Amino acid sequence: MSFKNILENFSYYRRDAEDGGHHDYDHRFGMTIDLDICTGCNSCSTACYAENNLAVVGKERFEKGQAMHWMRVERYWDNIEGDYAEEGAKFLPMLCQNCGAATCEPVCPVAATYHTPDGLNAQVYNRCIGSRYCSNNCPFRVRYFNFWSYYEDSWPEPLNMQLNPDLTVRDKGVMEKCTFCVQRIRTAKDKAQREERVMADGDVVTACAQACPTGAIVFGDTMDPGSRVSKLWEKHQIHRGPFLQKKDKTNEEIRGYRIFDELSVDPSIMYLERVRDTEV
Amino acid sequence: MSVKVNRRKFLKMLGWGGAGTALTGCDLPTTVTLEEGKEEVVSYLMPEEYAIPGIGVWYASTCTQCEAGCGLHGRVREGRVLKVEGNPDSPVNHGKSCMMGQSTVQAHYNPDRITSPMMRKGSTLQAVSWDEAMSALTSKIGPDSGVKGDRVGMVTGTVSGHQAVIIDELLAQVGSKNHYVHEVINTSVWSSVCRDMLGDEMPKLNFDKAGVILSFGADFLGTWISPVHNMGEYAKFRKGARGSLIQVEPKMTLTGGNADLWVPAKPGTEGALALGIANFILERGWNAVDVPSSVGKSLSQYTLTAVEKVTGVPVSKIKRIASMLTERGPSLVIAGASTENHENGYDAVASVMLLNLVMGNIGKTIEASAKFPEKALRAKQGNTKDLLLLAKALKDNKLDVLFTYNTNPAFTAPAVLQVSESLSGVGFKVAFSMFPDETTLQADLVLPIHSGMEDWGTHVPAYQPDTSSVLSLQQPLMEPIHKETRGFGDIMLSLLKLRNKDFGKFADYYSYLQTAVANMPADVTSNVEGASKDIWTNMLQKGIVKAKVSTNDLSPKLVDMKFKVKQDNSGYPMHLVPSARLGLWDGRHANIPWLQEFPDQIAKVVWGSWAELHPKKAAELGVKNGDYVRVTSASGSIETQVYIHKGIHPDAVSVPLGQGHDEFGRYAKGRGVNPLKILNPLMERRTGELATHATRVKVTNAHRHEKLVHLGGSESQVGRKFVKTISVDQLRRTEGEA
Amino acid sequence: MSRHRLLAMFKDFDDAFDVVDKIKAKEVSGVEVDDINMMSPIEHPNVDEKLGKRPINIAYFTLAGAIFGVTFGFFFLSSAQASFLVQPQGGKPVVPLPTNFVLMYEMLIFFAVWTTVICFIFLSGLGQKRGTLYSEKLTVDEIGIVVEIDDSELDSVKNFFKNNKALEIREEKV
Amino acid sequence: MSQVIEDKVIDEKLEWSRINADVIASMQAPRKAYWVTVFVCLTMFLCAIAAEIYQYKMGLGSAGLNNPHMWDMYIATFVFWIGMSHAGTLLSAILHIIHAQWRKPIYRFAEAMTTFSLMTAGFFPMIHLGRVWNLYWVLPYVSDRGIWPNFRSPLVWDAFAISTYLSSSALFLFIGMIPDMAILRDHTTGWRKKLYGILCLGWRGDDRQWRNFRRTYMLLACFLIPLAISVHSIVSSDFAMSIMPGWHVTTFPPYFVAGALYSGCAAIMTLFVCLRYFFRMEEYMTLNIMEKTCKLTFAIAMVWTYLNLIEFSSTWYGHNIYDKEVLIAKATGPYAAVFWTMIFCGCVVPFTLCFQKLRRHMPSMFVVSILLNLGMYVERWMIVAPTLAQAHSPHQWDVLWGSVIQWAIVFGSFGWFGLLFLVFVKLFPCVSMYEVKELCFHLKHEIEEEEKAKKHATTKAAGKAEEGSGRTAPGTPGLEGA
Repeated sequence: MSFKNILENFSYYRRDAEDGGHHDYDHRFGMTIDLDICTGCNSCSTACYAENNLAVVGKERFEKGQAMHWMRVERYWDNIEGDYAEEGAKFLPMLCQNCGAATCEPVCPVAATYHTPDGLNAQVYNRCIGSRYCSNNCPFRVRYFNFWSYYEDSWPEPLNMQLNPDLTVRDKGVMEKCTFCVQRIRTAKDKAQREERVMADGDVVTACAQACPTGAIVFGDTMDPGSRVSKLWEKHQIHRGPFLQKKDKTNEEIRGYRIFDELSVDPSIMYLERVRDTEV
Repeated sequence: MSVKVNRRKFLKMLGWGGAGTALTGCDLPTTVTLEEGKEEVVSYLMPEEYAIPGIGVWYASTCTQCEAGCGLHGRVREGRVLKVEGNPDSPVNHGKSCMMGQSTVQAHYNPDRITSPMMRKGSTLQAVSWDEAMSALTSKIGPDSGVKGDRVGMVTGTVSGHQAVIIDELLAQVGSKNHYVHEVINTSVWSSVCRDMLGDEMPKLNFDKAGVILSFGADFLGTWISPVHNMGEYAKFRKGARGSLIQVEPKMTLTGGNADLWVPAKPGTEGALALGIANFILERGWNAVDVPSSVGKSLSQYTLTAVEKVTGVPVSKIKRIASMLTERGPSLVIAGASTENHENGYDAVASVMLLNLVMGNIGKTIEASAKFPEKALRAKQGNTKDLLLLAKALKDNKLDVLFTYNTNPAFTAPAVLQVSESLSGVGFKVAFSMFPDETTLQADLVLPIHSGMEDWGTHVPAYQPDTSSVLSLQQPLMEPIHKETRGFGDIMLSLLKLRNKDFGKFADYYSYLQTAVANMPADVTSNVEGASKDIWTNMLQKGIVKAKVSTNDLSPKLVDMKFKVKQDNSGYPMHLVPSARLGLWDGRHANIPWLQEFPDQIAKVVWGSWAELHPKKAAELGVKNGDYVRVTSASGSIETQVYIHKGIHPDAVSVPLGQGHDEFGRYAKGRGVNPLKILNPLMERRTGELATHATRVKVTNAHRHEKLVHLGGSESQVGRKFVKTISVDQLRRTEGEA
Repeated sequence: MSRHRLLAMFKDFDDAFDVVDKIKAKEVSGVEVDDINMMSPIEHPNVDEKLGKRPINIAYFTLAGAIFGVTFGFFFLSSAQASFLVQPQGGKPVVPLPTNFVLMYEMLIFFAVWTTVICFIFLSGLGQKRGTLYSEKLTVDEIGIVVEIDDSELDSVKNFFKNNKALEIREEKV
Repeated sequence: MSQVIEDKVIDEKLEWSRINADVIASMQAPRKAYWVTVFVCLTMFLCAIAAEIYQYKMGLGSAGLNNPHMWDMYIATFVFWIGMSHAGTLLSAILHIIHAQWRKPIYRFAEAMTTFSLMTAGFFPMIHLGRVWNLYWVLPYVSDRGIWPNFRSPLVWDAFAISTYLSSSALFLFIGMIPDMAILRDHTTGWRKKLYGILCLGWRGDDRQWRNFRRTYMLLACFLIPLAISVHSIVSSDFAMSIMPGWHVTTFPPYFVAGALYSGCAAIMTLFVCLRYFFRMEEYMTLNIMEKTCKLTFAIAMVWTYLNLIEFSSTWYGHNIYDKEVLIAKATGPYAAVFWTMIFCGCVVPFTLCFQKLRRHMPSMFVVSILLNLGMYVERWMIVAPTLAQAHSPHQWDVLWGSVIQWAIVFGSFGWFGLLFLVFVKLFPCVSMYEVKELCFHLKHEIEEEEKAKKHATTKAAGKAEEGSGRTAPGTPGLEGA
């Protein structure tokens, strides 16, 4: 709270996303999900439950729409001409996109959700007062609110022994969402620090990416040009930045896309379009 | 920059409070004793001595959730196993895992596990001490109990490795041959066809080498043979040249959901379709291997039009499939549940296999498997034939003593077989069980066994996906959580000791295993990878041993095919499809809250049963999503909600397996319905399997509505670009062949 | 020498104003228009014309309050933000002026209003005891005129009021 | 504006002493209906308390909220009450500045309404919080951890705006009451005398006090108008600042302000009828005043309707498919019935105000005003719910009708408001006595003028001039403006 600070750095404090934003990122973790080889088998979702202490809410609350699946596999039927779904179903693993210009962040009255230098869109449970504005402002609807004290009946003895001590069990009134397994990132960072090296690609694997039987999910640091993710982003011409992206003429139709890119939220997850053999 | 904010600054500000996610999982205090602001940070963050966050250690083991025998790594922290992940060294799952594998922990920590031995006193089961239990056991089946021969029976799920060995040993001691190996989700028809036509009952399938896969109801991504392995292969198959998948089945399975072309053939006519395709291929002379004229002749009756009439699959489509098989080859044609489990299932699968022979896939996409050298350790695969035999034996009162382990016939047997009723006729029923399921609660003596993460064991996957054969070790990941549970092996050993002194020298199953593994034949032990270490240590570390074995090529036999579709004249117009799904499986996982909460992959329904209907049929019945319908067969009826979608044949109604438990703990009990209960006792003619998909039913509107509890508001993307589908040629244009 | 304070009550404004005019016209000695303090149940619109302009200074304080509010607002907000750097969110700058303007605006009004009210209480001499001379009729419909005079003029002034239809006269020693 | 009336705003021959007497009497002996209402409100309020306790214990799931519907009726009700608060202060201030004399008999309870509906509205952001006990984290206090609220968040703006608005309008109300407090001090006995003695801050009514009083009142009025407008604009930005279809609308601030005035006027009409009946105020709250209020309401209703049309058409012709979907869904989807209710109550019902017969028939005015209020409540809900029900992600589409708990708390808020208001009118004069006196005085004056002066036109001009200067140069009053 010193004037000196403001006067000296004012111009710096006025930087927004267009001119690089305020953060000097250490990492910007991102993901690629290939919808062509995603089979919609739910393994990612299960792994997420196991890793992140997600509550099982039971039938009644599920019916109310109060389930807590950070990683949900959406299934769509559409444009089915004819009597049968001949092209099969459309599966979409949907999780928090950890947007670079996240719409949930500016609206939180208490700054409980903020952007970390790792490029994560972090949710600070202890700071959250549960105004739920963030969720209302999330076009992906991937933020989940603790409408009840789920822990009371989600882990009857001895199920609670399975809870991951690396992160908290949330009580009622708190917003929560996918964190890109921040606890794993933290562990990997500390490991790297102890071994006095920089984090390498593959040091961090989120629970979902680890479990995915087809390897449809690739996780990594989009700032590290060597990582698998950034190679894929490069190949598919998806770049960081909150602005709608044009692909170059040479290869306009390449598969990569980010959902709701037109909303300029800079999602950290690139999806690869699903492919179907139309000749069949 | 002077005002650069980093995690430390932020933590200083928010402190432990703010650390909600920002700090979760910092694994050593060293990470927070920092250069700047050390004091504050430490004062906030340095926890008490006892609370220093620990480090997870990973141990290798084997998944027991289904028969595939995937290798696992279990993360153990502070003596608790927290999470399991696939074992990268295992050739079965290459470090991956499915939802059931992940849920092992919830089976292990399940609140409804049986925690002490129970004995039937009067009509009720009462907790007793192990001594009491064992003495009862001794008196009933000990050497001087007089129990001998075939009046002792043992019913288990698929068993392999040394558990199979000691089971055999015990039955041998008693002099009984009654080992019923029962699985509802099985591939026994497929296996017998493979045995007869290829000379290898579990041939190795190279999905990745195939250019096009034609699957007749084989849900290889979900429930067929070795799902996790298949999914890995499937990924390879999709990448690179990107093969195409054609799925023929009455009800869309997970595999069907991923197919490029999903073809609903009239239930029970898949064989005709296969032969029709074969015939067309022969006519066009597209066949890769010559076919004896006799075969050709018998095929010639399956003209396109005739086949269309029978199967309801339009000629154009049949032609396209045929040409795909030719152009996109090498192809792979497989058959699964909805094709096998009919009265003429064998013929159907044989017809399918014929396609493989005709297209010359043998040796390309279908190869001989690497059998595990030591026969005794190989998997005894479960089937439903044994269920029928068991039912008969029970009815005729042929059994005095019955052991049940790792299976639940009282739940899976159709009601008409009256298994649970006639069980009471058995003098002494011993259940090795973790959970109070239907069968267990009928036993006279219940022996609580260790969970898959507390017990020792070895597993030889029935399906050997590699050129070298694998033996996978199941080792405890933690101390037993309940004092009163014991390992299955240990109990069996103590039973063996009663009759065979040779086993006296083994203190417990662990020591038995150690010796047994060490004494395995040379062709196993000599080929251990990492030869520096002895085989046992190697197994403990890697979780597996691979045995290089020489495989002889398959010997395809072309026999001439006949496939008759049974004409139905009963009053039951519809086909019941008791579909299995990755998750609840055959119902053995219904007590795992996670698996109840995860939606079915296709219908997305949770925590209950439903009946899938085609929109047309629904319109006829005048039902909409959530309405109740009554599904009635000759042997009973069930009532459940409908889910309507275009992934099912109009003549079929599909009710998933898994629900409808009368017992089995808080999460499963009294939830949904069990389609197996209303099956007619029809047999597959050649193999004697239970024809689970042959039952005809009629569906009526029950005029009752409830909100269908399922995931997802709109079923359509309403023009959003969530999942965009492009054509293969666009893919090739943009990304090239590989 | 000691002084007296007089309160004369009148039926309505007209009578009261006549008296005021007369005093202006120096018909009675010892009383100046400026000493007159007029009490009434409502405020007569022309009272200023009669009694002459008298100062009202509230507006200045209000202005001061407003200016303080807006400047304080700006520095408070931006310095708070500048010291809480995790705040830059959704790609927004640390000190986002447009949003701060909104809050500055609110603060402007907040401080302005409060200063106004507080100053009103002081400037209008509320809560200060100025003599016990008061009649409850003042809050019904009668008008009161209070003057302060030397004892010497006491009687003459009283008479003056009496003659100009004062309904009642109260007096007290200062 | 009061030239074209056939009956007077108020009978100027009213004895001032009677004015005092009547008002004081009203505070002591209301009709039985008053007590009935008090009882009803109390019970509603208690139900809400019970519901809130349960919700506090169980979590917000008990309100039936779910993933897409993170907000529901709580926020709608919040906006409704904020809106309600606008008529009082805003009207009173505006009318004061333009010297509309007829405001005088009714502005007191209007302002009271403002204050109390604000106090009601204030509850809802708290009730809807997941962790109420950490509410204070929204306030910008200096914390040892250097944490601040997020000044970007419209919710924080709300906190600022509402506290400013609440305190300011409360002060406005209080300042306006000081002279009446003095009257009450002089003419009541017992505890009331003591109470008012303190509250009137020793008001004596000497010219110095009056002078400063007038200036202060004017200044406050000048501040309150922009404040009131800003407050509702800020509330609207709770929605307008988001990216949700149907919320992200540029015309929201004026739309909300108009809606606010609308519902406020409707509420004034309701209370007007009630008070007039409860306290036998026929002589003060005259039909003439009612008519004026009605006309005002009608005007605002039309403005609101117009803004609706703007919003719809801009959405319709805009290229944002999401907005369009939401709009269409509103009119045709599951919420259609509610939506059309809103259109009917908000755009059609006000036309009844065109008929003098109705305007002067209290019971029907009561009904009409209730309908208008209903319409405005529904409007707020139609802003919140449909958007959440059908936002960007179709997978999360869902229709929600609030749970019992939610309804109980919403109804209870009306009880709470009613309670506060009824207690207020029992304790304080709901009609401003000194200003009614002024009103009579001015009317009388006016009439005399008209009688004696035949150079009517010139005085009028002069009056206008004076009025015009009245704002800039205080001291020259604008009574002719009446």
